[in-house]
Amino acid sequence: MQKSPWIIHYDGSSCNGCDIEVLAALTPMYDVERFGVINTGNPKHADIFLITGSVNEQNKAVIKNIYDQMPNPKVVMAVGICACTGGIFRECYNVLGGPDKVIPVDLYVPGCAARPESIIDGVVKALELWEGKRRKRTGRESIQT
Amino acid sequence: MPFFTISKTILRSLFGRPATLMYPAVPREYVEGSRGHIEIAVESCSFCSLCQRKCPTEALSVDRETKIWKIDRLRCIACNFCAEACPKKCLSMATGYSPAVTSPGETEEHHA
Amino acid sequence: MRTIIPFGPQHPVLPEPIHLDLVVEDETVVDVIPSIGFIHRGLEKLVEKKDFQEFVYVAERICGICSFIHGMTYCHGVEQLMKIEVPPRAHYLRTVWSELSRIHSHLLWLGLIADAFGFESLFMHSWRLREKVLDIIEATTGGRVIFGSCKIGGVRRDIENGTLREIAAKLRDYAVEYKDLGNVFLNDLTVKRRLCGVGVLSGPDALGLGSVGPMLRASGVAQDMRLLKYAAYGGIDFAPVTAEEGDSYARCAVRIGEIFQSVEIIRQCSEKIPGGAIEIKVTGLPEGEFYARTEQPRGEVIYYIKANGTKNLERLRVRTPTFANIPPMLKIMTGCQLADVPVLVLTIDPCISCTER
Amino acid sequence: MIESQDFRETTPERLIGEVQGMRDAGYRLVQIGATRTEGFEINYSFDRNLEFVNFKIRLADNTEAIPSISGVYWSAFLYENELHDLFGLNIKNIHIDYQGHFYRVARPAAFAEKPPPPKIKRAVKPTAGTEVKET
Amino acid sequence: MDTLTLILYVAFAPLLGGLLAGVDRRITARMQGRFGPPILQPFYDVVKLFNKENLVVRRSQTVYIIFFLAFMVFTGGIFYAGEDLLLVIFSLMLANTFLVLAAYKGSSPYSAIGAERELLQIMAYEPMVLFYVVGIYMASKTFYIETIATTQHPMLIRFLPGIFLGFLYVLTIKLRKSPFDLSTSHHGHQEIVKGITTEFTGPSLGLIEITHWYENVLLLGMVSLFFAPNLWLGAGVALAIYLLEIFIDNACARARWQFTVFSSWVVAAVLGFGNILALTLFG
Ligand code: SF4
Ligand code: SF4
Ligand code: SF4
Ligand code: SF4
Ligand code: SF4
Ligand code: SF4
Ligand code: SF4
Ligand code: SF4
Repeated sequence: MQKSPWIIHYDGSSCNGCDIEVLAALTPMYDVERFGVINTGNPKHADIFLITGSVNEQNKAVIKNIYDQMPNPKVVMAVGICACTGGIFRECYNVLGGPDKVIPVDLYVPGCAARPESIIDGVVKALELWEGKRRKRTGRESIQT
Repeated sequence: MPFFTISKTILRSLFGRPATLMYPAVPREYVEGSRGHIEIAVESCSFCSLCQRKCPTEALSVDRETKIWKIDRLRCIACNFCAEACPKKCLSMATGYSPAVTSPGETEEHHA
Repeated sequence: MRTIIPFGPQHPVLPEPIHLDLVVEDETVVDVIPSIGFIHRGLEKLVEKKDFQEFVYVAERICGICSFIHGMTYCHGVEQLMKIEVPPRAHYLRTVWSELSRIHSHLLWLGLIADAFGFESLFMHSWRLREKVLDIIEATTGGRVIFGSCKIGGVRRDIENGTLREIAAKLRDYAVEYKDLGNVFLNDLTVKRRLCGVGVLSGPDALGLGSVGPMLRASGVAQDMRLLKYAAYGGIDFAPVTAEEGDSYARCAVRIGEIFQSVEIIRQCSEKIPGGAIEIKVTGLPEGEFYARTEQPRGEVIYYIKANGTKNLERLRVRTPTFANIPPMLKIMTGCQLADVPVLVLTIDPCISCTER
Repeated sequence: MIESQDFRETTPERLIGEVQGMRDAGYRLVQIGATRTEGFEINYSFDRNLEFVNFKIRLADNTEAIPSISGVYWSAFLYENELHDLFGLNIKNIHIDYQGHFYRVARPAAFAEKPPPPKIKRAVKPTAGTEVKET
Repeated sequence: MDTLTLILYVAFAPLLGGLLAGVDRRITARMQGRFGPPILQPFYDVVKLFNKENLVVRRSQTVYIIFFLAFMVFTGGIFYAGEDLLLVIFSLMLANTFLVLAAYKGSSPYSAIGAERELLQIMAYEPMVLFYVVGIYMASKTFYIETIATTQHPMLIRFLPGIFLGFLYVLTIKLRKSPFDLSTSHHGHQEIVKGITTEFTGPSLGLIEITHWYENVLLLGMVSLFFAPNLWLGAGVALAIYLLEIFIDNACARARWQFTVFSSWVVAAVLGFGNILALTLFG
């Protein structure tokens, strides 16, 4: 099992609600660092791309760019209703929808705002997906941890 | 002392118990009334589609003919508006969120 | 050496995507060029698709930090247009929730600014304390960030008087910890070195550049929209918290002062709250135009509501505090040190999602 | 209680003079915003110690030139760029003019479009998937 | 101190360094009121990194990183083999230079600023490190670590209290601890993301991590040298110092580079030079 998920968090057109919950998941009450999570802020160091909020004209390129900069294997996690489907803003003229309009999304975490518990569950699930992708990529069991 | 003013707090934390809730090893107990997900007692639903019309995100769809009530969990913002609108009071807000899924997938259907 | 450093839109813990091109000479910032639009959703236009009652849910999601105050301001505006007399109990409940928002928002900000000057443990402890406020919020509204407890004509949930007094007592206990935390922010030498004299904005400048909220009050201008006596603020005893220096330290001090002020306001509410209904039935449709102004944690927010007697409003415009605070931010950033950029960006307590809507 | 709302009418020609007057009287620029009506309305709001004043300009359409007030209130450039990008208003001489790149939006000047007639009832439609409706 | 310790160092320093890093993260978390990651987390991280793709901007980057590691192992090796202290100091500096070079090759503004700041940090701590060498020499009359460590003489720290304190001050910089975590820190920080390490991915980043473990063990060895010939006491004190550094890390805001450089120089001048002056006059 992957034990060291490093996360990059990008906030699309969200309301902040999910972002602060993502941050809250890092803080003492929830402390996702228990699972080895580090919020790196640097796509080149990241394993999990965590997106909150929907995609619009302007951040489309940013999301694509971050995704491309991340080395394989990588998992994309859409957190919150906005990132899953566009949510309550789906009908806004400037909202294209969830990030799955631009990049492949591996995991959808619902909630408005997504609770830190949901985010933790999501991260745990993302780890399994990551491990699967790694196996596929290297075709071998992990160098033993 | 103007240096290390935080010492008391961090030393107390170091030797005390961490504030971490240890989820998921310890399951979370949600307070009563916490808005998590919508549940339906479909046997009392009259398929009047009022909930569908009220839902601000169009997460619900109700089909009177086939008697199917559907919800897309990835659209629901847990606002409780549908439950307030339902004349039959068969919708209710339960605690705890719906789980993460790996594909946008299908809506959840409830048949009468 | 002249370099252009992109700051954002994606940046660790910078909670939101604003993009600044910093033109840097060695470590000094000589120019700042902002560009926005990363979160623009165009939600003001959504009033054309959602009816005015349903729109409360959208208004709440303009921003997840002062979510409640957004919802309340929207309701306040529509109620004024429709001449709805909201029951006094609802007004008091709205006041309590507004102040709870303020406490959690300021604690959030304290954490972020601590992170901006590299004080990780202070960040963690601020957010640890914030969680306790969120617990109160969840117990009373059902949501941690999106309260969803306001509606046109009143509120959707009641808090019992006994519970309210318990909340006030709890907050009084927490205030002891807020004091410890405040002591670190206001007295620690390594912190003061990062805040004092950084980003000075004089009172007249602050007014001239249109800044609002703690940014304005930290420059010695005692302006606070709560003095307009919306919700129950008419019956509450309070005075705006101000500071004179106009630097980052002053802005920090103002926000810390406001946490204690909010605790006090909630105490007053718990004692003064009248009984009675919490909502009244809404009939009719809104018509006319109205500017609703309220005080968010970040400052004055404006809702311009124009209605033409149909179910859908004709126009909704939201001018959020961060939008008003961007020009002063650009001003204080020119000539600063690269290391001070995050501190300065954070001293306006930026919230981009409502800025761009 | 209802907050006092002071609405005054003005014209593009008189605008700069009025705004300068407010600045001299110590008012703070609160906001500039526009509304799509039959034509367009632009509101300039000011505040001095909670005393709220609002100037309104009415325009027949959005090609009419309006002078920028960013020479009087520097901070107005943000609002004016916003008006240009979202409403397509023609504001002259903004001192920092983004030339339409302040907001990059899917549909330029979307706010200048007339609102569609209100829908009576929403059509029943399947909600599966993340399909984004073309609006 | 001989080839045996050399081999022990090369084999076990990364284990010890990684373990220290793990304990560090756990204690830090506890100070912050959190539960914290597993003690073995740093190893998980590195293993993970070696499982990732290596995206490089320029190939020379990786070469520089390998040099960085090689020189660090060499430096630690000659230190623990009891060789010349002067050589240790200069090859340590050389190793760090490779990291800076690698970061400059990264060609992103963050890594360039990070590299620049790393140089400022080197500038800040170097005077004190030189005083350290001079002080140790004056107290023990030799540059040979083996001789320093094994000959019976009064404990060095009795002659070098100033140098000891000064060295602790710059140790905060070397261990990349707040308030002096300017060029990079364990967490990416707001000013420059991950600073000097921004442009490295996967295996290269893993190598940097391992190099830091070697370096930390070396630094703690340098601390324990103050307690020669009682090296066990020295090792104990070195660990205690490491805990103290964790505490400082959690109790300070990050300083600006100006403060870092000037305060280190003042400390070097007062404590370092003062101590040497005293030794010269009364020694
Ligand atoms: S899902 Fe809800 S809380 Fe999250 S960003 Fe969207 S509107 Fe905000
Ligand atoms: S409003 Fe209630 S009764 Fe009507 S369709 Fe919905 S769930 Fe069924
Ligand atoms: S809770 Fe709100 S969003 Fe969810 S189905 Fe009901 S009305 Fe729709
Ligand atoms: S509201 Fe009550 S009676 Fe009506 S359907 Fe629901 S459970 Fe049955
Ligand atoms: S899906 Fe259908 S069968 Fe299953 S519980 Fe719902 S209504 Fe009953
Ligand atoms: S100012 Fe910020 S916190 Fe407040 S409502 Fe707006 S976005 Fe939210
Ligand atoms: S500035 Fe906007 S995004 Fe930020 S908190 Fe305020 S409303 Fe929310
Ligand atoms: S120092 Fe702060 S901003 Fe930087 S990674 Fe850590 S938590 Fe994030």
